[in-house]
Amino acid sequence: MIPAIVLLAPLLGGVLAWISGRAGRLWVRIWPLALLVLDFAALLAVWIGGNPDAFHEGAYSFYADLIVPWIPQIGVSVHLVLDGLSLVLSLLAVFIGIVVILVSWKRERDHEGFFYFNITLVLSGVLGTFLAVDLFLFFLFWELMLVPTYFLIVGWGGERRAPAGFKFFLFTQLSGLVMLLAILALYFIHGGSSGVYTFDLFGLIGTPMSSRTSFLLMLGFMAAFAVKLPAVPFHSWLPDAYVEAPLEATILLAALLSKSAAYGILRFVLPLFHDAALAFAPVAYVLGVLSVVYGAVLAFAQTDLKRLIAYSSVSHLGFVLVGIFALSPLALQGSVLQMVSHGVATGALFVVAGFMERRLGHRDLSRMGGLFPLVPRLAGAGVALALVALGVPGSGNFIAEVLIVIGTFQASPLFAVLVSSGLVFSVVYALWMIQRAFHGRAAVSGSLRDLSALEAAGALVMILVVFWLGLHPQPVFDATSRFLQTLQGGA
Amino acid sequence: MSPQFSDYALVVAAVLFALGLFGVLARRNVVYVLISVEVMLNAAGLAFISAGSKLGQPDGQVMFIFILTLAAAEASVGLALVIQFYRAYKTLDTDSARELKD
Amino acid sequence: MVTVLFFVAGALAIVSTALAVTRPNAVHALLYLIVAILSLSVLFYLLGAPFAAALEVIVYAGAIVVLLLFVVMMLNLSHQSVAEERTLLKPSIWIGPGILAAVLLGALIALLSNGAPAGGDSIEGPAAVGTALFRPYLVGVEIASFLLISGVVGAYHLGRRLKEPRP
Amino acid sequence: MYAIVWLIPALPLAGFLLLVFLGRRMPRAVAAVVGVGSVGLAALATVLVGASFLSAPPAGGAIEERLFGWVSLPSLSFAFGFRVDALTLTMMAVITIVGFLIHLYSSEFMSRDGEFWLFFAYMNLFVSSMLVLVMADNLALLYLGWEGVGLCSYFLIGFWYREPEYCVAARKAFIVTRIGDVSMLLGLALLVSSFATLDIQELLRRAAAGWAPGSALPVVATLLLLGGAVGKSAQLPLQVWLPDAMAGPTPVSALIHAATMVTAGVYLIARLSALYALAPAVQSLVAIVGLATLLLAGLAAIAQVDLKRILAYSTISQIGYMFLGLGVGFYSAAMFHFMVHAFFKALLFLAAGVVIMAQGEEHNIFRMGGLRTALPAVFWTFLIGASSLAALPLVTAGFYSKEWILWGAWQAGRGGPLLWLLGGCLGVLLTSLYSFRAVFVTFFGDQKIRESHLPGARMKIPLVILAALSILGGFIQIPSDIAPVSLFESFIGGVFPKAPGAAEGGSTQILLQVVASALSLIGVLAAYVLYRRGVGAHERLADSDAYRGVRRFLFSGLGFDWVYKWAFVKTFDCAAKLLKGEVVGRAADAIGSANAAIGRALGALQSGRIRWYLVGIALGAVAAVGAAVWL
Repeated sequence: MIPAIVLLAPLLGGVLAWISGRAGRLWVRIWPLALLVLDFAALLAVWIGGNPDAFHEGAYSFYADLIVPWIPQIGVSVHLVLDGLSLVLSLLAVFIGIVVILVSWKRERDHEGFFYFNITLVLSGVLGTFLAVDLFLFFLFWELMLVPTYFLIVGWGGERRAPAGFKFFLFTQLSGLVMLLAILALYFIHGGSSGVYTFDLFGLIGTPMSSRTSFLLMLGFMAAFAVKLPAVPFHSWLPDAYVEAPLEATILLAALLSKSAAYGILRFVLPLFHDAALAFAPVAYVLGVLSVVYGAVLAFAQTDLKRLIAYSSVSHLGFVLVGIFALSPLALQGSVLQMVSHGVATGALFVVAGFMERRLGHRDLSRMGGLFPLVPRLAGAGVALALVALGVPGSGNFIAEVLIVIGTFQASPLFAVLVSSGLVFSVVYALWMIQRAFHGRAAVSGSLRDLSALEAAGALVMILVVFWLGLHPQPVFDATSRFLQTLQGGA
Repeated sequence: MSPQFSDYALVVAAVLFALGLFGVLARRNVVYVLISVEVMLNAAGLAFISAGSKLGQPDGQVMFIFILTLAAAEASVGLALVIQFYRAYKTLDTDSARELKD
Repeated sequence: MVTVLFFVAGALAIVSTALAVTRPNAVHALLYLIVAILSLSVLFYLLGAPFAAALEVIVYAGAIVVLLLFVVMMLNLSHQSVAEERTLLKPSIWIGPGILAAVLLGALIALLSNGAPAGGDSIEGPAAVGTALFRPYLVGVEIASFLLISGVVGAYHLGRRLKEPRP
Repeated sequence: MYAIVWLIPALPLAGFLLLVFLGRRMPRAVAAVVGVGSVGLAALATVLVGASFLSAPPAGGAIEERLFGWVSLPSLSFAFGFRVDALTLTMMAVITIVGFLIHLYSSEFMSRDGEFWLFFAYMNLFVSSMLVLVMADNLALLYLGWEGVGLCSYFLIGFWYREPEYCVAARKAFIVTRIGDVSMLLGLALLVSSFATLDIQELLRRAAAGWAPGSALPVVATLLLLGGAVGKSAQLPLQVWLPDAMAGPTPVSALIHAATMVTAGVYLIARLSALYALAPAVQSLVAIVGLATLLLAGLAAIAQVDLKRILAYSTISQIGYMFLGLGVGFYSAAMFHFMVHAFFKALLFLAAGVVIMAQGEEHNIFRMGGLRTALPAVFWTFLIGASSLAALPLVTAGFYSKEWILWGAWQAGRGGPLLWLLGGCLGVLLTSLYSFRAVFVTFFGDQKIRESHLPGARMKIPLVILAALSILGGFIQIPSDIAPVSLFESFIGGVFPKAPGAAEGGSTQILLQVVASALSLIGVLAAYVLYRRGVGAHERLADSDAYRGVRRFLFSGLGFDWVYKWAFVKTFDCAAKLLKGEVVGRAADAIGSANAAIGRALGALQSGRIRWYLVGIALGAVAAVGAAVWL
């Protein structure tokens, strides 16, 4: 039952928020917040007290496993599992959800009930992708993330929100359809060869097919994941969407939606198409390195703060892509850690960027400067997070990138060299951002409000989480190692 | 009777249909358009009847009856539209009614 | 005798239809149309469909064309618009549709001459048609009745005088 | 006493955390006590640990302490663990003691700065990171400290962040060293993929067992690590950041860019000396890099006019000596020079800081002069520092340390007369020339600016202590032909592989010492002739075009900055500008705009004229019938 509770709690919060939309500003926020906090507590309890071997399915073991037949005629069931990987990422998702609601606490906007409903719907979609192992269900949640995000962008976004939202929708929707085709093809191939028509991941693993078919189907899945990750050159929806979306949606996009793509590669592509993935690895390396370098160079070229962070995100996720396909234990662990750490750190960086935008009224780096003495807490948080972006020692990004480079080196020294160039470029744009925004002579006259104690505490918590991940990543490794170990043998 | 009536009747139907088409396309007055449509419907009816006669089945005539019903309904609605059209635009020129665009 | 009658009726139908779609005067056009319809009914009769011939006369000539005539007279178009219609019937306007219609005609005749399945003309009496109508085509009849009902309602609705006529 | 080892880096870290979170509200005095005190306590702890280390050496020659696990995976694990042996202890002593003196000095030097607390926060974090770097028992932790000191260096160079050019200097330092760091990370990756461990001792054991000397893998690994070392230690070809790093406050230059951080590369190579022994070609390369750097930086130092830049180039040059020592296998000599250099270079920087402060932030030595009488304490200590730097024979520590390296260059298997001639003769001559040029121009002649802001006790005490160390520090290791004192070698020598053919003595050594000493004195004399004796030769030379051209070339640091600017910075900028328009994204947008164009074309068909639609229908009918005819 636990996966279902985890999945439905935010949704319930959202529905309650929507219903109580007219009852006042407070309840609209309290309902989702309360349920997310409960959700978080439940997940933590599972992590601390749960038995990771409670359920088994082949080589895989889970904390919890829930199967309810849904459409038995075509082999669709509600199959949710909670293992270490989904647990860690679900915790990330709920944590970011709580952050998002707190960030928007004081912000007034139209149709608040619907706004929070959309946010929790996105969260449910993300949680669903993290938990579902039925491909049909997975696809459902994958698409479920899309629509509320679109509404968030178009309903509450910036000036050029309509084209940005449309572009986002089109890219992700089209690539999702390619994945649907691949899912259906896999379903029929498996049904045709074994007579059992099922969408269940564990039933589909090991479906006999020619290597050519397997490669094509994997490309179908990778299309969706490469767009959502995003990997260069499928990224062009990202800067516009990140910039035009309201702050809350940007945080969700950067921190969670991109992770669902990386998770999809780990959970579905590698087990289902192990050999094809190995054959695809050089292409994935190239895409990853392209993302790392291109994202970093473009981040440096930006003057819009949000856009800069958006491109830096592309760069960081390139590391994840390379690390996943390196398929060495170190690189895989590094990639998962990078996912979690980047989720928190980039989320926090967008929060800080949002605070700056609210205070300055714009986010144009060329009109900033010298903020450090004016708003020391805000600037301190901004500097700390920018440093995390460049992989400051002790942060989660640092250890993750070190592991990815080392792990990739074992698989392909050449691409390890290429991807590590991203570490130099990340310094260039992160320092550029720090110096444009916080250092230099003050570009703002008059006084600005520094972070309130609560805001500062929130930022501090996020920064501490990132550093905790860097200094004591072992719990994350322990939680995810069971699953990651199954990936290497070619299950 | 080696080329039978029905074969010639089909040719006549084709000619009538072409004439109707010509009228629909060439005339700009709504009334003529309606007349031309009636002509085309008639041509279709003739084609059905000659086909039915050729194949020795009553279906052709049944179809003609349906066409007739259609023509009646079309005429009544079409004429009501013509009247409204005239009231709105004070003309029967179809080209002047371009509000369909945008 | 019958053959001659057939060809005369066919020729008459074509000629009067041609006049009906080209006459500038709407009343004249409609009268040509009646002639065409009557000659068509002769064709129907000769093709062995007396019932259809009767319906053609009653419904088309008796109802539809008369309805058209009423509308034309009601709108009082007959005189002032004749000149206007002449100006509109310029070659530049009708040449395109003419070519198009001719191409279609050519294609149709080519199609007819290509492969007409053999078979003899036969006479199907009203009884056979009625049986067919109310046995296999019963659903069709019902749908046709719906169509007529909606036609009536639609005509009533559309024909109402609007409260604020548009400029 | 060994139980307190973990306190040594923890204390400055605690100081950093206190200052960064509470410093803004602390009174200045409290912030100073926290900042200086934490390093002082660390120094005290180091002395205690060192004392017990000397009195009762631990088993295996090293204290090992594992604090807590960090990463533990089946294929690789490393922890927060410390390993303190003689080499580490030497580094720790220099870091904490010199660090404490510089902190003490800063408490007065920075006292007027608005962000006094922040300065101490960064300095404490630096000391902590540097200690982690030298104490780490595995390369991952070492890399953590390595990156940490780079970060602190960045913040401290750009400490006066309101000046954009300081920020640029800071950024340049970080980026250039990061290039080296990435090379080092790749070296670690190679080591892990070969031995599946990052524990330094384990690694050295496995490498010695698993790698044949001179084979390809050790060469690549040591080359990659050398990349990290030259980045951090400002050796060729990554030396360009250090002169600009002088934008930072003077105590920062003294601590980070002279005494400690820049020698991290030396430490790294010394620490992994067993690895370098497997790659003799790379070790020779280390010597060549060191030699080239020391000559080049020495030449550049002669042309500088900014007092701090002279010292910066001299630092690069002296680290070149250390690399030379490492390269010829005289690790103890390199570490000895590191220690002595930390004393006299810190002293020189601190003294320069007083001078610059007293001259109202004037950096150009040619606008100063005559400070001998105005600032006597500073003059004498600076003179001692410069003498030590110039290796004036017998009385200075610099003489003994440099002599040892030169002896290695001459005598070691990889050395030879050429190394000695270039490195020894030319280098010594250049060093004494530029150091006494600075002394004569700054302190002699007429005073041009009235002194202001004279130093107080907290600035003078460190100067005096460091001056004493710059003299006395040399007497713990004296060549056997002068006096058989070999305390340093016996303390640290056990850590390293035996230096090849280390037999000392004989008439050759005496001859070499005499030549080097003579050259050092000739350098002083030349400086006196050129820059002191009234309208000296320097002024007359200044008129010739050739001289000016050479001077400009040397002044620019031999053109490296110019080359890099055009080769890398401009390229990167161009790439960024080119790509800024989102070339790749445009391609995706092109699909969209093509669709829109088709849509517009089709939209034009929707003229609103009913007859056009009918034409469309008719065309369709024609097409359908035509198809039926043709098929």
